[in-house]
Amino acid sequence: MSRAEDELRSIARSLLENRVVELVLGYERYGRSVRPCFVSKPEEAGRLVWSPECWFNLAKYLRSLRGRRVGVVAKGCDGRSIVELVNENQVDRGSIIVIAVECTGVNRPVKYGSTGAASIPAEYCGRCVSRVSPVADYLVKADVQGPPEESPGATVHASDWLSLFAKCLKCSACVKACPLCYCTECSIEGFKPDLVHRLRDSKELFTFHLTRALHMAGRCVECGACESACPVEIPLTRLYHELNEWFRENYSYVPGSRIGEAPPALVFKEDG
Amino acid sequence: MRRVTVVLCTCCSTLLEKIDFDRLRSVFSSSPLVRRVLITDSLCEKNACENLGLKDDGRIVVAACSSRLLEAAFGKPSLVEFVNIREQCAWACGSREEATLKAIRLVKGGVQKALRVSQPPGVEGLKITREALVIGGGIAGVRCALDIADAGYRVYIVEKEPSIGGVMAQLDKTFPTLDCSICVEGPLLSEAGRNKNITIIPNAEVVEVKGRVGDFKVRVRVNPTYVDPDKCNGCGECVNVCPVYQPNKYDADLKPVKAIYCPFAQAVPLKYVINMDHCVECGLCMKACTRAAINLGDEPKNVELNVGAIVVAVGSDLFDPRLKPEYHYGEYENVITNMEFERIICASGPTGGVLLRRDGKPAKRVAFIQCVGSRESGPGIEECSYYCCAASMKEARLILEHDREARVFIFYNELRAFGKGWEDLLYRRCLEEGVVFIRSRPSEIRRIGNGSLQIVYEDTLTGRRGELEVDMVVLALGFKPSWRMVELARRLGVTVDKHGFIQEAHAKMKPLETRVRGVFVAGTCHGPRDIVESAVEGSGAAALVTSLFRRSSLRLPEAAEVSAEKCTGCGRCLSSCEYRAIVREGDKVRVLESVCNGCGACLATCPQEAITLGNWGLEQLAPQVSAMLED
Amino acid sequence: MAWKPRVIVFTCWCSSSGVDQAGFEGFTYPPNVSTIRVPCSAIINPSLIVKAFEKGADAVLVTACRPSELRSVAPSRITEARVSLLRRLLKTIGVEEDRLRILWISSNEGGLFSREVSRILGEVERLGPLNIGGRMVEQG
Amino acid sequence: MRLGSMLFISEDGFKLLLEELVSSKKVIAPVEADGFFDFKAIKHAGEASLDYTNTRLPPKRFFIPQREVVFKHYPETGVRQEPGISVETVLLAVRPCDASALSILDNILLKPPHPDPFYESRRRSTTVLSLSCAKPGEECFCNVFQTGPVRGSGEDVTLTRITGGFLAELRSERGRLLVNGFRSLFEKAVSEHLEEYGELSRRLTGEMEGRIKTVGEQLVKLEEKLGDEYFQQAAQRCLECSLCSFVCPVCYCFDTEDYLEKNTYVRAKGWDTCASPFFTRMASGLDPRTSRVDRFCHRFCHKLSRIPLAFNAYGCVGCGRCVSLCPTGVDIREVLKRWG
Repeated sequence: MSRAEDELRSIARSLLENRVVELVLGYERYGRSVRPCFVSKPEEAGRLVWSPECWFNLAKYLRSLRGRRVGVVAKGCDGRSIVELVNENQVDRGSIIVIAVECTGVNRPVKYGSTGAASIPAEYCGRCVSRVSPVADYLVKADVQGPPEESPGATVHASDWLSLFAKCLKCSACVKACPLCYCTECSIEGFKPDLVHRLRDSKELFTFHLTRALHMAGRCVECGACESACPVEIPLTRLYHELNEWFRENYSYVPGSRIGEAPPALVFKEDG
Repeated sequence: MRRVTVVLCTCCSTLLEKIDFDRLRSVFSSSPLVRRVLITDSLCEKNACENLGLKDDGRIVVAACSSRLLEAAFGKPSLVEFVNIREQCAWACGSREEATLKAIRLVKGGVQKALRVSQPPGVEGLKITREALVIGGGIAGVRCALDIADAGYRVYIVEKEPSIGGVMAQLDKTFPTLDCSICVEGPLLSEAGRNKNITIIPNAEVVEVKGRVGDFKVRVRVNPTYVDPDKCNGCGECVNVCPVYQPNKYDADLKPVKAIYCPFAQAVPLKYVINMDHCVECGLCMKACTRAAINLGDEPKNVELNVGAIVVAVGSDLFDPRLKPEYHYGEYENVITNMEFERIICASGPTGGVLLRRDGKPAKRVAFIQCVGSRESGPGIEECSYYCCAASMKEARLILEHDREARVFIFYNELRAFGKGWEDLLYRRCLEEGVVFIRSRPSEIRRIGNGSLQIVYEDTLTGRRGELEVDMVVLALGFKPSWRMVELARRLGVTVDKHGFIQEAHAKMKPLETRVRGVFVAGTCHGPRDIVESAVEGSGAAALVTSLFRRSSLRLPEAAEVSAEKCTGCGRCLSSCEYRAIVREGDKVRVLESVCNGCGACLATCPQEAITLGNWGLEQLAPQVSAMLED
Repeated sequence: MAWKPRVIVFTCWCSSSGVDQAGFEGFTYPPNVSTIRVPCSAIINPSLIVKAFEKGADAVLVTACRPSELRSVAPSRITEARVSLLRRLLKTIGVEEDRLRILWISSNEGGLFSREVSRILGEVERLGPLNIGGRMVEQG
Repeated sequence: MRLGSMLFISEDGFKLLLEELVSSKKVIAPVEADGFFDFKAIKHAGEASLDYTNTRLPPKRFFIPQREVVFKHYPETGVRQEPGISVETVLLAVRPCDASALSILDNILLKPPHPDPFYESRRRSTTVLSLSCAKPGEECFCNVFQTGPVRGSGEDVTLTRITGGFLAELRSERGRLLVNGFRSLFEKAVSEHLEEYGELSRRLTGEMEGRIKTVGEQLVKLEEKLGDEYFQQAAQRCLECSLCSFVCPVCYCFDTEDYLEKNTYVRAKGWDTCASPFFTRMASGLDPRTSRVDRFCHRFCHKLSRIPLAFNAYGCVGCGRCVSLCPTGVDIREVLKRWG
């Protein structure tokens, strides 16, 4: 049982005992891999685990838990999405206790893969901007220091994207796994038939994925939750990374780096 | 199933050989979406609609020339979709076949859009409260209030001082004719006081403005004056017994008045007020007051006004000369500002009109320094402050009128005498009376021996450097809006320019309007002006207000609206609105109809189109695009 | 018959008078260009441009007022940023970014519009059909 | 040959059979593509690959397409139902659990008096050859519902790979007809084959020893368990995406959609999920199933109590896809363990 896991559990237990928070969001062992868990009693803190399998972005649950005092285990990218959620005033920073864990790259689940491996190192972690969350109330150091091992990943050529989109089932697992996708009536799930119908039409998958990319432009923290949740494993983070590059080149802006900073592209400076 | 009527115009049959209208008719009469196809030869005729019987057709696609010409014929485009088959098809395509195919494609797009157009944009029949609010009681504000009142509408004047009159009431004479300033403005003030349509609210300031044009809800805070205006009849008994003196802002702090005072004789309303900063609450005035009008426990009160239009005429502060240390204002007694000079030279002023120095000796040699805080990149403003050259020449003539042997020097950059009567009545008259004009911006003022001053300057015309000994130096101050103006602009939702003047909607086309519909400006609050121009703008603003009130009902142009249930409050649309018409409200956002300009930049920032603008959503445009791309 | 590129042009209020003026002065330009008039170029939702490509457009042009002379500078800046962002996205997924362009057309530049459209049509013809619909149908 | 009789076909006999089928009929078989197995129509026998635990997506889409046009309203002739044109197909190497799913769908969708015409025409024109599993997957629990791992219930011919070839058991009339067509390639099964067959099924049941085994009666009254602590806790994790319904071989719920295409009005039908908050949303916006826990439990109640009551077959075949593909680890086996 690694030192990081131990530290994590003791922090969670103390938070719950002193009633600092009502709930701690973390990960628990489940079969071969790991899944999110909601710990509300101090004695249950033992269920919390930490390993490279914890790819899921727990910031997704913060919006529905708004108003309650919640502790959340956060990798670097999860912390950045918490910053984005605070900037878009979907959650109140005050009611969230961020237990930042130094992340050394997660493993992306591979299911029904012919190679039999349960998960492989995530390719998007190679492009990580900050290993530790920019906002943190507690910090848990990683067990093994040093750079993450090189994560393999086929480079995606421009011409592959259309055939990748064609594989999409339109199950919106990417939309639902993303902490920054919270529209009341999502225009690409079916509420705007003139854009994308509710039922899957292979031609409309082009509009589905490009519209989602446009909505994520300048906001996506590249946590890879969409890519890992996707049953047909479309490397979406690679696509959103390109748009973040556009923001970095034109405005040297990285989403989720500071509370209070809005994406600049289409923004008028106050004195503008 | 919704049906559309397609109207094709052959533009007096000139397009017949360019476009195959029969093919157009056959294509669209066979479509189940089209109710009927009409071909006419001149839609731009006077009552083309009636002749074609289009009154109750509802959804219409008009395929004709450029829509700007036709919008007049069809009135405000309600459920009418315009398609241009003349400039873009007939005249822009090489062959008849190409033009016809393009026309079919464009009309197909028009039909799809017409099917999805909803209730015409813009809100009809908004009620108008035919009452106006004028903020600021200077010459511009009073002139504007009088014109509006004469047109028969109620007006409120909110003035921060105890009396209306503004800067003009403090002046001695006005240029170019040197007629007495208060004699000109006094009658206006008293008429404003008497006019039954005008309600003056002194000692007050606007705290909050909500609502839209035609229906503004304004909260005004009235500061306590400790004297009940209804009971006080201005007899002045209280002043005699009051033991405390205080500097009077009206006299530029040069002439002391009692703690309970009236700013100046011709004040409107002629009521006494107590300056609680200096009052020692001895209560003598309460005993002396026969009408028991004094109440030392007075509290600030809030007044709610519901007005249809607001005119901002708060004027502008002058440049603070202390920001120019080289002139040692405040340090050397005899360096005074042109406002202080006006009070000294004025008969009702501290010295009864005799030009005396602080030490009581008469000022024989007076120098004026122009452009203090104007036309510079320093703490002042870049523009020319418009009034100061004329004012200094006027003041020079006043000195010579009082004392023939006096010597007057004017240090100027470019003497600007462009107004009516300024050239002869001011400039030539000054030359005749021996005023010395020196083209220089003095570098420093030094104090020598017996309290007189020495001005170090270089005359840029002759290139000579020199020092000039004078008894008194008058600084001609430029305009410089204070933080109070910026604060008021924020409350009104209007913007200010880089100096702090209120920003007009368009410098040339809409000089008296602001970006908030229904809020107008007049006078020096939106730029350097003189009295004449301020009065002109007062009347101009009044004309705009009355024309607004004259309308039976109000039709606001298309403004964006936010659907409350869909909005998540993420604020991505806030930054796209250049008119800052979107504001946060609770955890949602709201569009200020009177500020929204209908440009629609916010539509695309909302990922779920919770903010919509008339018929410009994806629901209308996507089918039009798809229809045009059908092969 | 030979394949002709299909182009959608979104014109803002001022540049649409420029487009009309092109016809008025007799400048002809290829017919397979369909224009849609919107009050301001910033109204165009980038998703609408994506939908146009999906529905078969081979190129999309957005005409806007020159930022300098427009009465309000801002909308043109927004449109410029959105088009540039979308061009980068299209380039990433293998659609030539020159299929989407922004043209600064003021209300008296009809000639410029027709010349630009003809030049762009030539380039798009070289690029060939985009056919998103066809390429998106998956196998099996 | 009677139904149920066992035949043997050698390895290359099977290849010959495959070649014949590919040339005469449309053959759909699992094909490996960038690390995953998915069903695809194959042009020649070589494409099919048979050593896989299970395909990522079930063969359901060949019977219930993700989206199909139900009818169009043509302006001149009025409404016309889209003909369900279905060509003779052979669905090869389906796992027994997926095949059993088809038999459950038959119970539900072909139940008189209103059988689903589209499903029926596709089902009638397809011959299903199942292939017994060689090794149970990590998340498989077909032993609970007796839908594998050797024999399913919806297939026409059950193939089982043994040394030297395949054992083929005829399970339906269509299977018998198909095998009759190629009688020369088959021969009677001898005792060693049956011996090896029995040995395989014993080994498989042995390997699945540790997993849950039985299905209890308490499931029938699952509805009342709505307030149970387990459901409250587990429902919090569900993201309400449509993954579990889309990868489930038995889920058949659909949504319809009308829209205007050129001049004709079209009605389309396609997959839907009960996890989505808009599954039970009425036109007025009213939604009887507002809370996330209701929707979460509905899925299990529907599969484990309502379908058995109505169609006397469980709505789950234990293929384990929803368990392994769910992003937040929602697991139906926990419900079975708790109330099984």
